[in-house]
Amino acid sequence: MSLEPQELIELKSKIGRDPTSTELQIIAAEWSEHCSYKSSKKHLKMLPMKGPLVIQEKGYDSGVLDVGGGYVITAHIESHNHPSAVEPYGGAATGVGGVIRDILSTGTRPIAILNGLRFGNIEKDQQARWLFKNAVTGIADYGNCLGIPTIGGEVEFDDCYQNYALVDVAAVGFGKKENLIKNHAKKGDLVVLLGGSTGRDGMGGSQFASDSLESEDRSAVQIPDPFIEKLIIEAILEARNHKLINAMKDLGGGGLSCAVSEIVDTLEVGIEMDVDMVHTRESNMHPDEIMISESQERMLIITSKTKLKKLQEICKKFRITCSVIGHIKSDNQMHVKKGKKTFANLPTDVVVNVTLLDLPSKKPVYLKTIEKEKKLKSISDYSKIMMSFLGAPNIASKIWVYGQYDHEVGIRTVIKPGHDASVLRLDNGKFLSIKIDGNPKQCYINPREGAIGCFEEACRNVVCTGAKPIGMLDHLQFGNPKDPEIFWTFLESLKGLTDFANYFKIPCIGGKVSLYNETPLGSIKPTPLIGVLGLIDKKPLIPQKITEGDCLVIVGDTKDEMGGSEYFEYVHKFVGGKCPSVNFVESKKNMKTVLKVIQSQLLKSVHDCSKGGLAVAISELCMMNQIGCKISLENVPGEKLDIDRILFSESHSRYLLILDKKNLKKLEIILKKNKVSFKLIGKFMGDKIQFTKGIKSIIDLRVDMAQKTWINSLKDLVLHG
Amino acid sequence: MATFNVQVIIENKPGISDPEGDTILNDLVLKGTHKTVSKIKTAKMLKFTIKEKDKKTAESKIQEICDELRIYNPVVSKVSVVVFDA
Amino acid sequence: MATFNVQVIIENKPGISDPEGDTILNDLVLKGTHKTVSKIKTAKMLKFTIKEKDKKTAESKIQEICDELRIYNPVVSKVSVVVFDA
Amino acid sequence: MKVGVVVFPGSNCDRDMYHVLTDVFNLDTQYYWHEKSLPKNIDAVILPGGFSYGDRLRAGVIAAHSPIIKDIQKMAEKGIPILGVCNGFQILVESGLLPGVLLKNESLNFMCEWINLIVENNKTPFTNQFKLHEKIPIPIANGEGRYYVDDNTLKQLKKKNQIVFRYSQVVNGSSNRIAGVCNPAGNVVGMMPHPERAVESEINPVDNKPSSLIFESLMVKMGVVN
Ligand SMILES: Nc1ncnc2c1ncn2[C@@H]1O[C@H](COP(=O)(O)OP(=O)(O)O)[C@@H](O)[C@H]1O
Ligand SMILES: [Mg+2]
Repeated sequence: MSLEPQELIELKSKIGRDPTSTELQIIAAEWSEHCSYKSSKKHLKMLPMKGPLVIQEKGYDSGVLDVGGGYVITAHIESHNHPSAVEPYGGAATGVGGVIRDILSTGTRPIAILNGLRFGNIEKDQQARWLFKNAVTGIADYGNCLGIPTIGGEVEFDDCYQNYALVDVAAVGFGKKENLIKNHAKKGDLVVLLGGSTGRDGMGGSQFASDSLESEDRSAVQIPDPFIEKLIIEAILEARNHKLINAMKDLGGGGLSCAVSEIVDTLEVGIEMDVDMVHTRESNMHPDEIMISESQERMLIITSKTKLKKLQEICKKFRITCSVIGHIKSDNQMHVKKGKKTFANLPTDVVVNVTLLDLPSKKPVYLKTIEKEKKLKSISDYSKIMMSFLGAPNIASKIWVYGQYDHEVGIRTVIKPGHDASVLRLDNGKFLSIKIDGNPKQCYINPREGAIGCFEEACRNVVCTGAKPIGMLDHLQFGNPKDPEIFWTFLESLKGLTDFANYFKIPCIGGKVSLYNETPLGSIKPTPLIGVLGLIDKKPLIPQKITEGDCLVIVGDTKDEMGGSEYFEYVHKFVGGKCPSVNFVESKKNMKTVLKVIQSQLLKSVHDCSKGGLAVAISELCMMNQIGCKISLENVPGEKLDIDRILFSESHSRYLLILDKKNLKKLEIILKKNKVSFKLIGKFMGDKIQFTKGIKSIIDLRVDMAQKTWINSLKDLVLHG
Repeated sequence: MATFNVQVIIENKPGISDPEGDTILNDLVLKGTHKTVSKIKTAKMLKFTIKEKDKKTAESKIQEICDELRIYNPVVSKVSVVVFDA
Repeated sequence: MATFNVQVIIENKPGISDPEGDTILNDLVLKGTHKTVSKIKTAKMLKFTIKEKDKKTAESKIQEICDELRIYNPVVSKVSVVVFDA
Repeated sequence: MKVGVVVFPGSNCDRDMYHVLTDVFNLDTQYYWHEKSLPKNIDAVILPGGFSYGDRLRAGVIAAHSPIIKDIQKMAEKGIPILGVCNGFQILVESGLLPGVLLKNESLNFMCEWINLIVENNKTPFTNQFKLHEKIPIPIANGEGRYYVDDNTLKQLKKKNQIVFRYSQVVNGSSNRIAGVCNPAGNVVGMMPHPERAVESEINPVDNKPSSLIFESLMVKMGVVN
């Protein structure tokens, strides 16, 4: 752990003396990129954070939305990339644990987990397979043990993540508004550390997350203990019910240093704490180590003296340790002692306020030519291509993943993983729909349009269930920000997201920035990940079984936008071409109209059209429902395009509507009235997926064969190479 | 060529916590009548049957397998290999 | 009183299948270049630290713990106990 | 009628079970922490799913040593209906109240999916409303759900009609596709699948009626309904 030379000078001038070693450690942790957001903070302010449903309280680590009837939803997203890249099982598991504690710290019960996973090429690379397999097991073992359903997510493989892993976890909490912790503290209140013991594992993790992986600081690995996390959840919720918690914060990156300084600064008080009171795992830990250890499964609670006994009783019941490590003072100082001896005594505002950077940015050179297309080999047999495409790791069903996650515990999961967004029922009679999406292939080609695309895709998924988007979570993952070209891609993505959020009035309720994601091959592609939460007031659209004779209508135009498409990259090994872009006006119109037709109950189901294009989206419907479909490509609305473009373009704002034939007329009336571009393009029947253009057959596949490949290919790859 | 039994023990490196061992100790053993136990560590064991020309080759082969195939993750675990005559 | 390290190995009884061992063998080891391995069996190991007056007592105490507390499930597993001086 | 839901450290389907018993079936339900004792006048006891003690050492084994198990043993002898679901089943097995053992699934993975059960014994307090061989669509969610008994015990189980549920197809490698068993008296039943996840149509993608019969059977047995 170290400070940059100029940061050390700054620190000295702020406190007017040389810092002690403990002070240096505390500052290095808190001023690290991971904790301080020093490179990104200035710019993140551009995202709209307010909205009619957003509840803003001081000291919350997760976003809070009022969903009516006296209830709130909380949500947050985090990543655990560096640890997962060296220890995928423990790294991914503790990633789940970390974000769960963010949810818990507001006083709400965690009710759902989502995960976004990225690895190298699992077809070629055994290391990528190993990372993937163990990260999934890590998430499964942790979430399943907690009894919090992992209800959705996404998985993607790309060469840019070679020997690396992105493991993003989002979590949702639910509770009564009146039970939210209103963080407050007054002089004499007690500061209690609760949960797992503090050890040397995970030393310097936040620094580690901000360094590139080359140094491979392997001591920064944390061992997951989901059992103790489960007990912490129950103990804290019971303490909440007894109103024993004045203020609360989870321990994450930077350990005690960050948790203590941040909470005390937010509450505008001071603290005096004694490291000897911290329950440690190993003897002889130095105060520096205790202050920066990132041992998992710990929470910090501020309580009143009179409430301590009851809090201790609750901890005892759940067999977890709690230690009073200090008390609140009114002097705005962070005073760290060991017994009588002072090891650090810093003004809290110095600790938490790093000088924000305004890093230079420059448009990357590669972007000048990337949208130019090269001549591709022509395809003679689309059926054959389609069959192997359905088994491509990025297209294949992710059932091998979500089948290992308990996605039903808590008995809220109305729409289970395997469709578009997942839907939970809430105690106020409403429903919450949620999905996370990313697309580094498109973000690489056009960081702005790519990021907007992820946002729109997540919205689309939520809309498919009948939900109106009410909040967004963003997770911005990039390489080294000191490289102006990388920083430019960061800014472009952020601006795109901001524009979309403003236009659609979807507030950003939380997010995270992860920088310095570097692999032996260089920086990762820009990988923003967007989570969208949607609310359904009445009834979600639960996909009904598609049967013989049902109609398939597409809403939205298909355009010549093949850049970053799975087809270009997987089939033609070509990175480039025009990135799909979202037309805001059209996007809004389509969203609103689809929600309207869902409400009028004309549809059996709606599926969004995204990765792999129309060809994949329709095949998914067929395979999930085990029914064939006849599609006339000449009817697909949009520009006049070659066959491969109609099949595989990943243009946004497109929805596939499935309905009983008897509702077709009524549907067409609504769609026409709302002036959206749409067309009846197919009919479900038989047992074959058949794409035709005019009288020419383009693709002809047996559903059962296609399904076998699609369902099993990921599992086979992982288990048998 | 001879057949050997090889025991591979995979355990957490020193200093890395072992929540499972702690739970077995605190919630099972110490709750009973046996208070003389002070620590429990868990480990995983794999017993290989292998045909090689001698003990030494058997040992180095197994070590190779463990490293190459990532039977354990050296970041958190260590492995020890003991060869027995079958 | 002396301190002893006791290794407890819990493994399947003969005849009980071991899918994990089979999977490591077939999907990992035999897929690679190491064809001399013919069998892999998995087991679980617990390392106890115990204070008793002598080796024999340590061993019988641990055996008792294993039986009484069902450290292993006798329906499918057997246990072996080895005592080392600490 | 009073039903107890036993909560162990790490239980995580306790609240789901409680919700179903109270909100769906209107039963007088109470949680019992594993260190407490059960009242004499209780009419039925349910051990819910979850990961008691984090499934450490072996699913269910540590919880099987909880103080409350002694009470449960007494109730079992008295013929009071006792149901263990998932981890609850594992605990009943590890505490010797039910025969057999639950091993890691053959896939070696945790499995969360909907499967079909077949009712093999409709004489227990939890199955008396089923037709014999009736099919129940229901979800499983477990890592150690492979039921194992040796051939002799299996013969015994068949003879004494102790196999309560079977999977309609091979799911995890269980002996004889067994998904649930009972004690010889029939009042203690353990099952791996989760009926509490299948009784409300809102979250049941198939058909919620059959799973409800598990709870309705109990109510009939207790004379709450007929
Ligand atoms: N890592 C994962 N964890 C849980 N569910 C997943 C995961 N990856 C994909 N899924 C589920 O599989 C389905 C398809 O995912 P995806 O292909 O990302 O959908 P879409 O293309 O609609 O965004 C969704 O229901 C999603 O939640
Ligand atoms: Mg979708």
